[in-house]
Amino acid sequence: MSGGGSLAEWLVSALIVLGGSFALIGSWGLVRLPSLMERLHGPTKATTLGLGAMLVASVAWFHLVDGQWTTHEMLISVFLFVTAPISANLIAKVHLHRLRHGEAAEPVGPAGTPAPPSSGIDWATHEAPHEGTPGDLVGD
Amino acid sequence: MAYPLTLLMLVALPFVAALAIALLHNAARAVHSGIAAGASALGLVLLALLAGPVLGGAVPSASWSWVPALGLDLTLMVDPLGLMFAGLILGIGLLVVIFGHFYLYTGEATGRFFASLMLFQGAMLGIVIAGNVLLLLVFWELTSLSSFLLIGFWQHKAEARQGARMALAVTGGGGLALIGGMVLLGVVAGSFDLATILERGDIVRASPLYPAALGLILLGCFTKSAQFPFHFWLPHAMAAPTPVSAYLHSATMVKAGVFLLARLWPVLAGTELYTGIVSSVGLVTMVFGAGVALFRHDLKSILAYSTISQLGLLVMLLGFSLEAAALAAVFHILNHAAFKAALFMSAGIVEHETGTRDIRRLGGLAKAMPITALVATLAAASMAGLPPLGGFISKEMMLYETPEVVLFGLPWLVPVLATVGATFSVGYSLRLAWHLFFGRPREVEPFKRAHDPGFGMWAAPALLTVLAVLLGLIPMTLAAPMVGAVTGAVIGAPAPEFDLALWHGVNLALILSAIAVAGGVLLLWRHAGLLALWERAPLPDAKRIFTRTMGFADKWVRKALVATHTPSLQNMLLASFAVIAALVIEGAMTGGGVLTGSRPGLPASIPAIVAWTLLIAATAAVVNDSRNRFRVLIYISVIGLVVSLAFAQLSAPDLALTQISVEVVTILLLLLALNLLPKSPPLLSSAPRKWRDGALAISGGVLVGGLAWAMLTRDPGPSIAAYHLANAKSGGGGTNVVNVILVDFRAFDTLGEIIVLGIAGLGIFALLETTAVGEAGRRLRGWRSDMSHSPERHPIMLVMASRIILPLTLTVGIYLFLRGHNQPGGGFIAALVVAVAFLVQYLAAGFDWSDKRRRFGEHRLIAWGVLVAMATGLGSLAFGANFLTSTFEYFSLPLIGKFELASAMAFDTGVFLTVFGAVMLALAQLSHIAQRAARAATSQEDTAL
Amino acid sequence: MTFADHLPILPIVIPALAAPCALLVMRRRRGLGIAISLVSCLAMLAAALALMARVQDGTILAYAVGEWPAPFGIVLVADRLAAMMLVLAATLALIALLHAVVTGADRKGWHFHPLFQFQLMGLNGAFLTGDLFNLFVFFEVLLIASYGLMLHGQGPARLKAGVQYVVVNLVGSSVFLIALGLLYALTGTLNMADMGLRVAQIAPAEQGLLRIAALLLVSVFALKAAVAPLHLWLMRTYAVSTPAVAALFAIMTKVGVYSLIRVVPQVFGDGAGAAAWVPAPYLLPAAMVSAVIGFAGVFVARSMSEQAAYAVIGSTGTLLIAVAGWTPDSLGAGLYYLAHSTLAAAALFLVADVAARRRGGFGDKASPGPGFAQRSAVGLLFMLAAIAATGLPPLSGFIGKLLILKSVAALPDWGWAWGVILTTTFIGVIGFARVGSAVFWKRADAVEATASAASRADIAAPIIALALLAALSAGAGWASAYANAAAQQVLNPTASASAVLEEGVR
Amino acid sequence: MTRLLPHPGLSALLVAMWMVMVNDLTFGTLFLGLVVGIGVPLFTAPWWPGRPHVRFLPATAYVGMVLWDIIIANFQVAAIILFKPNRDLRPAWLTIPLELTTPEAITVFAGTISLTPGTVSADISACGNYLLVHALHAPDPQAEIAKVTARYEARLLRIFV
Amino acid sequence: MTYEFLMASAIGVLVAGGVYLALRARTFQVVLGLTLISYAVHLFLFASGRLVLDRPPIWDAVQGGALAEYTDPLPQALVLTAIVITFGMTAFVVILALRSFLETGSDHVDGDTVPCDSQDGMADGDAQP
Amino acid sequence: MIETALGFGFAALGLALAMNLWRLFKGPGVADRILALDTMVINVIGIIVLAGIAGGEGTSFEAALLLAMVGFVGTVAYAKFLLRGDIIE
Repeated sequence: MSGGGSLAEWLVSALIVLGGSFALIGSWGLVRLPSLMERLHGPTKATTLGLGAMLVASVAWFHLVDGQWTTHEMLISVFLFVTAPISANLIAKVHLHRLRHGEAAEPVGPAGTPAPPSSGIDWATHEAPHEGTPGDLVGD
Repeated sequence: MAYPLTLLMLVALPFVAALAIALLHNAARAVHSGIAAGASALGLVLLALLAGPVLGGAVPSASWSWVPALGLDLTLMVDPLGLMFAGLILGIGLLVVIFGHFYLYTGEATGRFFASLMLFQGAMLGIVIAGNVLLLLVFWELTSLSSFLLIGFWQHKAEARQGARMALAVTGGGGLALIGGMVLLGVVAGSFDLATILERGDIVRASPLYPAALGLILLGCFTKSAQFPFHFWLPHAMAAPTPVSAYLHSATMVKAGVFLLARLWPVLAGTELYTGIVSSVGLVTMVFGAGVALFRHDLKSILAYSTISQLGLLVMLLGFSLEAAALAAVFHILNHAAFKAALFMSAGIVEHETGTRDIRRLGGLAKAMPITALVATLAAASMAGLPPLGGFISKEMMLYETPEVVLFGLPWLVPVLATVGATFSVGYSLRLAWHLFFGRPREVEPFKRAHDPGFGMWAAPALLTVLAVLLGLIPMTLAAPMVGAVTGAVIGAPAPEFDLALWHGVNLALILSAIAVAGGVLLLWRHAGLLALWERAPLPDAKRIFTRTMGFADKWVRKALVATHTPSLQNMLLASFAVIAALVIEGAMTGGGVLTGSRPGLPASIPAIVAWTLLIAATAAVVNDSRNRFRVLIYISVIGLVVSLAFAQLSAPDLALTQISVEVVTILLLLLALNLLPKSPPLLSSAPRKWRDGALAISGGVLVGGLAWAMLTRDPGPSIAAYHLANAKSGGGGTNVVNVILVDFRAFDTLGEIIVLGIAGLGIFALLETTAVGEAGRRLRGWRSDMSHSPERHPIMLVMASRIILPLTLTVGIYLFLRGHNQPGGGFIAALVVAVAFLVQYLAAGFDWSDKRRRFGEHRLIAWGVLVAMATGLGSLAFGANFLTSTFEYFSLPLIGKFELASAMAFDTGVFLTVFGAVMLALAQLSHIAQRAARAATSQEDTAL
Repeated sequence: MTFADHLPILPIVIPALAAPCALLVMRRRRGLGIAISLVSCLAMLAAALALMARVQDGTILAYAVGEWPAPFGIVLVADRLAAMMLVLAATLALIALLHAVVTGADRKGWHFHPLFQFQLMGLNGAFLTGDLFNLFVFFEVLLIASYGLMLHGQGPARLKAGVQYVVVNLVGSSVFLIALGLLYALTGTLNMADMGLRVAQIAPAEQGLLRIAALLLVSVFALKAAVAPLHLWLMRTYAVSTPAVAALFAIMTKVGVYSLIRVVPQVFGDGAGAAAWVPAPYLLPAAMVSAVIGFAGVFVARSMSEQAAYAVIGSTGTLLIAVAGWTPDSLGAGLYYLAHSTLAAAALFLVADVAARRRGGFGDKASPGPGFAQRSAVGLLFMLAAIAATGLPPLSGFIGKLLILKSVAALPDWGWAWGVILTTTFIGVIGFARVGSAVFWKRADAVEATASAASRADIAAPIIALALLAALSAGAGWASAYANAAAQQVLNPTASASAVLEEGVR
Repeated sequence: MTRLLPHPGLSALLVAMWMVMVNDLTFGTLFLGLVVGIGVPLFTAPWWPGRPHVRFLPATAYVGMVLWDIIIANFQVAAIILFKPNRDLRPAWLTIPLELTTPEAITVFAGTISLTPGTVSADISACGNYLLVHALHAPDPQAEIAKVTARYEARLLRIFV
Repeated sequence: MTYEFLMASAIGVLVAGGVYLALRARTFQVVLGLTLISYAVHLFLFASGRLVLDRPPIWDAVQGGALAEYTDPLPQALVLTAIVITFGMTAFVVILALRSFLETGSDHVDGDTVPCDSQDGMADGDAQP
Repeated sequence: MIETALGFGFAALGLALAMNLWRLFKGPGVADRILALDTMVINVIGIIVLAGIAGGEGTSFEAALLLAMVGFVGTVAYAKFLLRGDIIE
């Protein structure tokens, strides 16, 4: 793999390093942050900027090596952008659910347990979405 | 008429008759007995046709090839010996049929009776005129089987069933020994043709295998002929209807052993071994049987033991290896057949008319039933060997020979014991006649009933008795020619000079028999006292021993089998793993070679090492808390992740893709199943078992790991893969060699593979289809989840995302499918991706919602997938090419440009459809029952509230 | 390329087409599905017979699937042995199918016929293929189909047994794959004939691996053939299966035996160094043990189906005693006995079913039950089946055993073999006599005959099976000659190798 | 037209995606892409009942802005993870009142919040009027809420009409 | 640390774990064991083509058709087939385990000994109309 | 130049994976484990991409793409299971 123009090579290297370090930081956050909700923030880095950088690097690199634009890496980021929030959301829901049911294994974080949005109404994890509200999606 | 046809008919007749009777089993008794009698009579006629030439010295024979590879030919031959026995079988058979016709009670299965009887007759005939020892074996075993049916005729009687089983066990078992012996004999003699074997006696006797063969054959003969200690089946065979007993124990079944001894006389007789064994066994049996007979009270039982004794006599005579003794044996066979059959029939008459066979309850019947009395008494006298009857002559001849033989170096042994035996037989014969017909009736009831039967019933015994008498009065005219010829056939040489007569002047034999008669009378006189003695003596009951051994064997074999064979998966797997591990070790030991090869290793990158750590750790975790099932699934998917990474790293992109997509589907499946399984079941295995399994597991791991290591560190030899690489593009029209192999070089494998998946889908469907009903249904209805549930079914973000994800994923699927032939991808992966895409819908929006929108029937998908794949394969036949021959072509359209169409693509479509169908079928079905279960649970909760 | 040249593929194509068609029509038009199934079986039989006629003169048909030359593509090899197995399978299939249809066993769940056809496809494929990995694939096809069939009708007993059956076979498949991996790594080929040639050039340093691979492969076949101590899975599986299915399964163990006979001489023959005749030291003892265990089971069995299942093990053992000799005579005898024992086992299962259907709640338990329709007729059938299974005259078992005894007599430890064969036969006779007299003679007068409305036609299938046994005995001359010829062909791998490897160059 | 293109935006996206994936720019590819882009939405139409109306220009602008925010926020959060000890960390639950009503819009909003590091949208209220967001470090929750609402929700209101 | 060592040891560990779990008494554990074993087996079969980095068997005009230029494609094809088949089998055995648990109420691998309703499975009314 | 960058990248990702593993085992909550798995998948994608760059092979892209999709599905399934027990209802 004979590197092409040195500047581009520099760029690619930088991107790779950036990506790597962000992935690392994400996972580090996963390790050190106090409770699940905080840790949840870590991986979003790894997904977004970390991988994003590496993918860009890859695009650039293949342009460098065999001079053609291999754009398809971007698809991966698209997918991740679509899916990452969902994963996070569901994991958070699991956390809330288990908090509510007092699972010993789910410690409460420094933020405490979330208060209900307003009197008489609870979060969807604990109370089935009401008829006709956006959250009620069965059978539409 | 030509011999072959005659012989064939002779053998075939009884079988045909049996078949006919069986087919007409609903017809009247007369029909059955008529057919049977007709067959026997016709057989006699045929035999008569043969008699002239045979006695004239000819040996009519015919042979048809049956199993050349085995030397088993359908050879039939009639020599004097065969002729005599055939005569007995058919003649007495005829009489027995007539007798049986009147004997059987109304409402009994006469069809079955006469069919079995004819079957038996055929088998016996086969034995005596078989010209090939293997053929003889066939008929030999047939007699055991058919006698099993006859003895067990009265199925409702326990003793009948036991007797039948015992007879089968003993004679059949002996038959097996005989099989061994005969095959050995044939191997030694170099032929299975009887005539040939008879000529090669010297070779046989010289062979080292002679003792083995002799032993096995004798075993066969002795069991059949109820020689001590195999005699015990015979008395119990008396549970059969009397006609059967009359047939089996006078002329046929038990005589088969004697016949075989006589038949093989030239081959086997003459050696120390032979004489020693056979004559001593015969002697013992004779004395023993006679002794026991003295103290029996059941009429038939007395006759049974007398039969044993008489057979002992015959066997002994044949065992002497003396020509004159053989002659005596031949003559006695005739006598015995006559008087024993007569006696059995008389016994049958007595039982029939008085309702009992217990000699202690009867007596003085001479007044009530004079004819029967006359018949039976004369027959008994012949059995006792009183002049002027046939029995006398043959006994004389026997006693005359005894001094010639020296057993165990004791010259007096044989004569003395023989005389003792003779004495006993006189004793029981006289007792039989006396206690039955003379003196005062002991009990009133049977006597009142007693009267002579109709002519039809006493005709047969009467005829036989007449025969027995004439054999004594005019032996030379009646029997001499036959006896001479037969003896010649037995000894395989011209018979010695002989003179059958009542009076040979005063000689040792005469004295001995006089002693015997006197002793017999004495025994009868003193019988009561002796009986008391006898009954006080502790005597083993053969039957109880037999049944006990059977029960014992059954109990313990059963125990052993149950202990080892209770269907326990753990045992099965343990056995399998242990065996396989042992074999691997053995292979390594014997095969030799080195563990580590010369191939240079690839230095591992950091991520590789980390990934490896992940895998090890995850595996350990899986094993460690395999009972926390949810966590285990997470660990499993870590392993899957690492494996796919490994594939991706080690330049196997297709595998990586496959692994990844299979992984997720598997996880979904497991999650669905886990929902209904206990989440964390209690511990089951005991500590020692765990250690044992652990040891086995570790050794297994080491072995397989070692194998992998040994394999990986060696350089590959020339592989057929080179061809695949070279021809992928040119011949297969694709650059992704793996895919080309899958859809072209080895498309046949892929065809099988998709079929496996399809079948799995069907099987799963069939399994789950029935879940709602039956026990499972009840359980599901009673099912309640063991975890708390969030009320929200369809989280909004998930649903919304799934709607955009579906088209995106489908597009990716299409992409992977289309490019599969040239780049990583292909029908299978595409199918899984698309399946996952739809499963996301199910996950997000629920089963009903998504299933309503489903536009494909999984079963049809599977079926059409297989059909498409098959059609692609068969298409090539149309072009005269072999099955699954692929073709591809490059087209170019304006604007669109150059593109390729390959038949492999069509095949891949089939793959796609089947896989997609199967996966959807499995998961949809499973989720569906899960859903039903959940519904059942909730509905129950509602009712509970 | 005339149509006749495609003969070898037909036995696989026919069921592979019939199955999906049956699947498509089954739900709506059951009758049509049954028709498809039957026609396909008949067609299979016809194809198999045609194939047999074709190869009877000793020609070996090699059919390159996809027209890729021999070692590189997959080749089907049709020789006498393969043809014989095909005919056997088709015949058995017809009988089993007939019984299933007559007794309505196929009406419990509508997957019976598709699964049945797929099963046959797997069997035929396994008999025909000349490629080791392809053999694996067809093993899997017939296995997964057999799972489905074995569970057909379901019920707790079947489900429990099913779990064990499936798991054990999955382990077997894994071992198979490991063996395949090793063999490919060593020889670089998958074609049996080619492999047979290449094992000769394996370096001494690799001999250990070669032997291990061979042993693994053989042990897999042994597992399929239910040779002790790898037989534990069989009893319950067969005993609980729907009898029609069990009858078909009679040939499943024979697939293992077949593979053994096919692979060992072809691949691990004289030239195979450390792996030459690899099962030699173990096969005979194992076979004897299985024979003893099998007939001991027959002796103590408590139900007719259990007894039949044990009889299968016993017969396989007997058969392998002959095979273990690896001489043309003994192998020929073994092949003849193989055909016989397959049909005999099927007959046993079918008769057991016929009795069970008539005895209502008593099933086929070896305990006195009520009198029932056609008692003595069914009893006669059972007696004949038992005669066949134990190897008494006049049915073919007797000839088979005589052949084995005679051929084995020439081998070193013939004494043992003889002892085992004769003793086991003896035990078997007693066992069958006991069960038979308990079921068909003894009558529990307490209970009155439960008039089960069993169709009387269901004795047709067993009668056919027994008739075939009689025919096999009558035609023993031809059959044994064919078997011997097949054995000679199998034991002469070079001929087949040349026939295969010179096949169709594209 | 609507029957042929249930989701024109989606179709456009798919075509683009196809071109990107196959990554070459021949007409053949485009043709195939069009086939896919039209075919797939047609096939999947039943699974996406509603037809959200999206204004494309603001949407693209929005995407660009979010990307930029992501990059910036990433660095901020990275700094927090690396240098801020747990005791100084002020995580908080934010309850954000929603003006958006369509599920699509809410989803996009929540997604944006999650994507921009430092905040993760955890749940929606049963009545659908509130969003539960967790902030990694929000000394002043109200300010955070206001910022998020102003910066993203306002724009989304203009995109989904 | 070579890839060969990693691969071999990983296979060994997987087999060990698999065998151990397969010998346990619960269907679920057994299924897990089989899964582990199948991973090992697939890796083993794959390894029979030896380990090669960055030379996927994608034919290209530059390198031509020489085997040395690529990794051995055949084992990959075999493994792919094996994976598919194993997937089918695993799915089946999972459902079977579940089904027998539902039917008998116990997920222990060993049920009772040979039952006598072995005739038609009519013991339960599961007959499909 | 690029090699060193790649080396760093690999090292970083490897380390990240190790950390995920720690979290995976440590828990404490099930949610943590799922999260750890999710992150793991993403890091593995990163490794694959980097490997693609290092090997100069375009073929690793599909694997990464598929992982991205599949990792998501896995996470969702796990979460759904914990929330509802029945992942497809």
